Amino acid sequence: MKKSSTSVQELPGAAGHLPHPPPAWRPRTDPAPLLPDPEPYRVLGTDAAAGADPALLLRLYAELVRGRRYNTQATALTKQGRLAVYPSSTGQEACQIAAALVLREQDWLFPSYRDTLAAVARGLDPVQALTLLRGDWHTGYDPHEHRIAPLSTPLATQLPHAVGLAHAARLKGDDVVALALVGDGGTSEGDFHEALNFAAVWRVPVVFLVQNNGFAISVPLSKQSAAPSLAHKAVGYGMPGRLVDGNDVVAVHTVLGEALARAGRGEGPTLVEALTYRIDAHTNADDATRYRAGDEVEIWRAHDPVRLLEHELTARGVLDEDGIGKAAEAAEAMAARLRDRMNAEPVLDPMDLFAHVYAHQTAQLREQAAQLRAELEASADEGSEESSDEGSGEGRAEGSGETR
Amino acid sequence: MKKSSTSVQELPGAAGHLPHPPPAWRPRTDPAPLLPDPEPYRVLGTDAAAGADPALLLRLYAELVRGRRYNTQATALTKQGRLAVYPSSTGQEACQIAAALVLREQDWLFPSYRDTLAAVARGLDPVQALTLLRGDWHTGYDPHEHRIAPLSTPLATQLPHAVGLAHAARLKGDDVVALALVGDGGTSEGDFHEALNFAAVWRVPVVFLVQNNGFAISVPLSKQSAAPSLAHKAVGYGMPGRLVDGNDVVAVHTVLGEALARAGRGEGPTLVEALTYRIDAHTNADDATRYRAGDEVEIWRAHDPVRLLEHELTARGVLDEDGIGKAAEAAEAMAARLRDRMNAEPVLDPMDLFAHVYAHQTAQLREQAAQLRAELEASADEGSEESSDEGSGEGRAEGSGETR
Amino acid sequence: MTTVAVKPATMAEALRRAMRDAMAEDPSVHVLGEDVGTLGGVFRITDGLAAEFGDDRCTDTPLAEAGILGTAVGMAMYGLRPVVEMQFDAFAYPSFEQLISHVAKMRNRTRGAMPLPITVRVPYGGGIGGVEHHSDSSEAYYMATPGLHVVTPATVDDAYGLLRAAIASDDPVIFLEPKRLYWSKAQWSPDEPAEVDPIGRAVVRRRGSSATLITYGPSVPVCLEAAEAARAEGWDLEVVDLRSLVPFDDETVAASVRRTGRAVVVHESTGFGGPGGEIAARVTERCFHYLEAPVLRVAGFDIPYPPPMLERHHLPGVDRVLDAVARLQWETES
Amino acid sequence: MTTVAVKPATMAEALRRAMRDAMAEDPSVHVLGEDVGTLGGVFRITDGLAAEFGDDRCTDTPLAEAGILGTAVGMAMYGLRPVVEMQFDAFAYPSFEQLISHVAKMRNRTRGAMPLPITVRVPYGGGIGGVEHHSDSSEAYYMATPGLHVVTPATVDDAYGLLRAAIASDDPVIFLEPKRLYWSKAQWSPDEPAEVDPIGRAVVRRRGSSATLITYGPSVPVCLEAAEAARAEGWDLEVVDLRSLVPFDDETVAASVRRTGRAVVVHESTGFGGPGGEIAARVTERCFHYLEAPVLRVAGFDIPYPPPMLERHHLPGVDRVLDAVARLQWETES
Ligand SMILES: Cc1ncc(C[n+]2csc(CCOP(=O)(O)OP(=O)(O)O)c2C)c(N)n1
Ligand SMILES: Cc1ncc(C[n+]2csc(CCOP(=O)(O)OP(=O)(O)O)c2C)c(N)n1
Ligand SMILES: [Mg+2]
Ligand SMILES: [Mg+2]
Repeated sequence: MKKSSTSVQELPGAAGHLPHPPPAWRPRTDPAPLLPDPEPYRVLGTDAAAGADPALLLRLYAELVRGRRYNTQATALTKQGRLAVYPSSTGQEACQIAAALVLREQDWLFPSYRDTLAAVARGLDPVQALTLLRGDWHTGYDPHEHRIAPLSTPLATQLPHAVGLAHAARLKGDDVVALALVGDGGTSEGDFHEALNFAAVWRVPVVFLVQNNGFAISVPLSKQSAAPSLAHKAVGYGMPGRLVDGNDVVAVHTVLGEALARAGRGEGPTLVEALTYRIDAHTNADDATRYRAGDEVEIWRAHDPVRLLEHELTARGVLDEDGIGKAAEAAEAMAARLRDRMNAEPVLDPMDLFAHVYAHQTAQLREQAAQLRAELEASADEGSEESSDEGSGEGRAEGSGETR
Repeated sequence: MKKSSTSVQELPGAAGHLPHPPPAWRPRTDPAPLLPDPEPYRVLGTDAAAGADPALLLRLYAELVRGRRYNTQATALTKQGRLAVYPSSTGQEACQIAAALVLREQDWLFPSYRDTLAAVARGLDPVQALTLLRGDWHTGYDPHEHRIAPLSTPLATQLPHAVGLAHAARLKGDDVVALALVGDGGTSEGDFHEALNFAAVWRVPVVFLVQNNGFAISVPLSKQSAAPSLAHKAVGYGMPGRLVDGNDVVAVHTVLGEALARAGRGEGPTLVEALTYRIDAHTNADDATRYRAGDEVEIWRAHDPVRLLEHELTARGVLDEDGIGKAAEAAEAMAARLRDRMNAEPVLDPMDLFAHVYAHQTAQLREQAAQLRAELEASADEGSEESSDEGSGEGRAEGSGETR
Repeated sequence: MTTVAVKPATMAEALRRAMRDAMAEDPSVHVLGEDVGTLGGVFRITDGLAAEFGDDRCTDTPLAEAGILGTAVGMAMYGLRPVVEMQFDAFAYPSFEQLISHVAKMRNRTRGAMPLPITVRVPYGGGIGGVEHHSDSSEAYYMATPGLHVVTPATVDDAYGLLRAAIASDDPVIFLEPKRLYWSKAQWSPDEPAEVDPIGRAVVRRRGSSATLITYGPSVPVCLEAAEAARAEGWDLEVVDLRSLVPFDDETVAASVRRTGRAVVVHESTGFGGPGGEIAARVTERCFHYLEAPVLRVAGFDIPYPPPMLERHHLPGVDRVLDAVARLQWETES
Repeated sequence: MTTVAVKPATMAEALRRAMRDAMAEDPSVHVLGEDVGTLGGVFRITDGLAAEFGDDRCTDTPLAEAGILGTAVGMAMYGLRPVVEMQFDAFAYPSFEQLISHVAKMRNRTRGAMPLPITVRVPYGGGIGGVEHHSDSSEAYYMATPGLHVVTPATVDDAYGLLRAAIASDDPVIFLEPKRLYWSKAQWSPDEPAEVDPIGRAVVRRRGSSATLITYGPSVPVCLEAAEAARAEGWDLEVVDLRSLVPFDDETVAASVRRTGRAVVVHESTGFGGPGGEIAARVTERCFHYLEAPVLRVAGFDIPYPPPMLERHHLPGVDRVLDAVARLQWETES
């Protein structure tokens, strides 16, 4: 609404072109505070660890253990044909758990396809979280219930959504922050750029967490970006970039917590890059040996997020064998429940195909629904409906269903 | 092809999770050399001016004067209905001229719709450069002739083209650099992001010049970006960013020259932000008083690119009244020629509509061409073809044709 | 409700008024896009909205169409009703991934839990002397995307009514604005605007008995003119203005064609793969035994949109419509 | 040339071989896309190309589809022949601005001075149990964009021949690969591959006299199966595999329909606004007086592509094709 007359700097005299720098558009903010530290922030194994709240650490530990078990269980379910595909977050549990636990009730999480664990740790029923990957529906839950946006498969497209939601909440005067997750590969998409720019220009209460796990399917980071770090991208939008050890759950929790608090204070968005590693293949269908050397995995295993915290807790005497055992038991129970529930055949209604295309079914969809209903009735009469194998699964083979 | 085992840093011992930072993905390059200087680079009015080659300065001066006259002439042509629309580069001539003159014969220029002057200064026939804006065809020239890509209207889309062309040239072993122009508004598009990222990852010999003229139609820079400067975006791609006084033709020429040389040496791309100002409205059809205060324009007029260089040259005694007059005369002659040629009715062949859709006309297009031919013959028989006013121009009014 | 004709108003004014009234009635309606605020849009359709409702309700965005639409998705997720302006048809293309993969699908993906009441206003079509990329007719892309409603007004009244209906809709609506009709005028009272028409209803603009012209948006005035001219040839043409491409009003269209026995689909979009194929096919499916001749199509040629000086050769005009009518096999008539 | 059947080969192998042979013959052919290098693509279609020709000829790109296609445009401007792989149908959408505004138009914009011989390979369609956004049929978008060629193979032979033709074409070609046929097999000799077919020719896959099934890509095997099943009902169906959606082979299609007098268009893409409307309309325009019944369409429903466990209800199968054939008004026959 206001006409622009912003940063133009008055010149001493109209005639004096010469000794003056160009009148406007000079650097408006100091880049220094936006630059990430050269070393990723760490807590575990540093002096900062001493200051951490033991209750929080124990909670994080229990969740990490459950999270790891969730990952192995979901992977097992693919082998039993109970999931169409599973993109594991094994090795990235610190990011997943910290992201889930750092959020307040009213905040929103914007996950990608790899982030079902974060959704589950935030309180979502794992069966609902896995609906997409089981294949009975797309989004298996009401996003409003736990304030978790649908798992996003088209890369980086969820980032502008997070910006828009947090922007809307602020316009309505609500104290809500959005946390959006994206992978290292996703940072190359135009949507990443546009989302961060909108967020910074409008000072939207949103935090972007890049889980840099080193790979986008087979493509290593070195073919994805030449930036000093992905966190350095923040500078180009005028927001601070933070670099954190993504396997150090306490560090991720702390950095995200600070960023969320900053956002909540109206100071705008932050870009956080968590350095982590995708221990498993891209999904169960992928063959990672085609593109990476095994020793890399071993090196990262030595920096395992669960073990890192366990070491800290046992060294401090906060956790003992008994506690470790209890955590493992709880995780095992969760896995058993999950396995049982996923083994139950989901109840499907083919008519759902037409139920939610529009608020009001169009005449055309009513016709098509009637057609399918008639077909189903006819085949039920023949008693052949359930055994029909036409279509689905046909042509599955190497490579198919590999990505998601 | 090679399996990744890149930046992973060996850990001292497999068991030792603790005191170690995360094993990989740490900052790979030092961001410091990538950061632009806080002050835009200037030559005129500084000590550096003394070192500049007088012959180059005189050449730049003559081109600036011609360029300014070209802008006023083209704007006049819109009033006479000889151009459908003209997006003037008045005030930005230093960028246009420096970009054109700094390129070598074999290099490529990727202009946007506002950059016809750069194309003309590179040697393109101004009538051909203005074809798009006159409306008789889209691109009025063979891009290969002067190695000037078609003027790009969809914002920032020309940037990946520049990257691809320069990449291809390098793959073929040719010593070719591409210079791509984009506006401050265009930097917000996803294509900007993707192009710069590809360029940096592949170390493509390309230079990106952002003419930051403060506005994207009505939207001021402050609503476009919160970055310290647009040049700071370079850091996020791992390429150097340079900030330059965009009204100081010598400074722009120098900075672009260095960036092009760097690219030519195989050291990769550079992002250059030139600080300048759009003195005229967005196009002749735009009304800039709706969104900007007049004093801003006056302040920038005092930093006029033509006058800045003129002052330098006269102060150094390289240019006198006579020289100024001669430059003005040459510019006037160019303008008169342009006016005359643009006053001639362009010769149009409606059958061209079908000539270049595909290499080989499809059966369908042959049918459609025959239909149009028959219609044209029928209306020629009625003698009404030339006076037909059906369609074109209909409904023109305020706002229409405003942007391009 | 009958409208009280106070003074001639343009379609542009009716559109502006529709947004204004929607914003005044419903605080969740937000307008966003490039230059929509201070400038009031390059076609001035949002003129005055920022002044009346503030920058937060009518917002100049950064220049990034995927970002604009993606941000609107997020706003809609939180309960707002965003009205997005795409500056020109071709500049909506960067937003297609957001449109196809999210806007059109979100309600379905979430079993109705997350509807997206977004209106995307797209000025479309040619005839205004625009340079390349400023005159595309992109409706085929939207029509082929289930989950979207696609509407386009041809009159000042409908501009108001349909835009109100689009903004009120709980589903995403692509609102196609025929650029060359922006300054078309009609007697129209902004103080007593026409009732909000439900989306999905075609309207017979002219009654006739010889053949039906099926059309929409910028081609409606062309068809009405053609129908007038056809009287000289002895043809009494019916003109159906579809208004809503999705959902499609099969009932109105089929009823007309059954009555007349002949039909021509007229639009400016390219013919091959354009809307006319779908329309002709579904009319034929429903009216086969009533048809005296195949449903013909008059459309833009299958070429990229021409430069300003040649566009009149591309745009379907009265003569081409009459030519097609003449080819409706009148000789076979009893 | 007759092919010597050496061993059963998959469509995936034929596609790979087509690229390999093109790259070996012409150093200007470059393959680029996500994961096409080291991994050989998620469907392994580019397997071995980087090993044989090096990273510069078969290149893993950053993850950005507009960037990939835009870069390919620049490469083509400099005389290369880029072959772009889009990883899945829906992930081509981010590149639509580059595709519509540049790839399709560049030759025209420059009066032929700057042709863009780019092949865009798009795995498309469903039936492989893919989660959302992995099974779209996007051909309607491409068909509605003048300046593109759009082809899709249904057989192993055509996979090789059409891809060679696409890469050799001086125009941009959208090469749609039916995902669920990747692993379909045929006797095929990679050492003596079939001649390169010119783009734009449909082929009659099965001769018949009762009615014509017009189809392409993943629905060709469905139609052939339906034709076999139809024999039991006393129908002798002709099956036309379009192969090329643009340019469209009106001649072959119309000749068939004139002969049989009845036609059904079958495709997996959604019906409304999908390719079937265009096909049915143009067949009707050309064959009206030969038709005993309206041209019917069997297509995917007008819904977002369903989740894996429900996709079989969406995909047009043999039964739906036969149902449509049964509705071709046989009773009216003399
Ligand atoms: C727009 C888009 N393009 C391509 C894909 C296919 N795809 C799925 S996952 C993936 C790699 C993603 O890498 P990254 O962002 O690093 O996330 P990660 O898988 O490592 O968690 C690709 C290319 C997609 N889902 N969306
Ligand atoms: C993709 C796209 N979106 C929108 C437009 C409409 N448009 C034309 S010029 C312009 C402003 C461009 O601003 P900037 O990049 O700063 O360049 P300048 O006009 O200042 O040279 C806009 C929004 C366009 N041409 N392309
Ligand atoms: Mg990754
Ligand atoms: Mg600008």
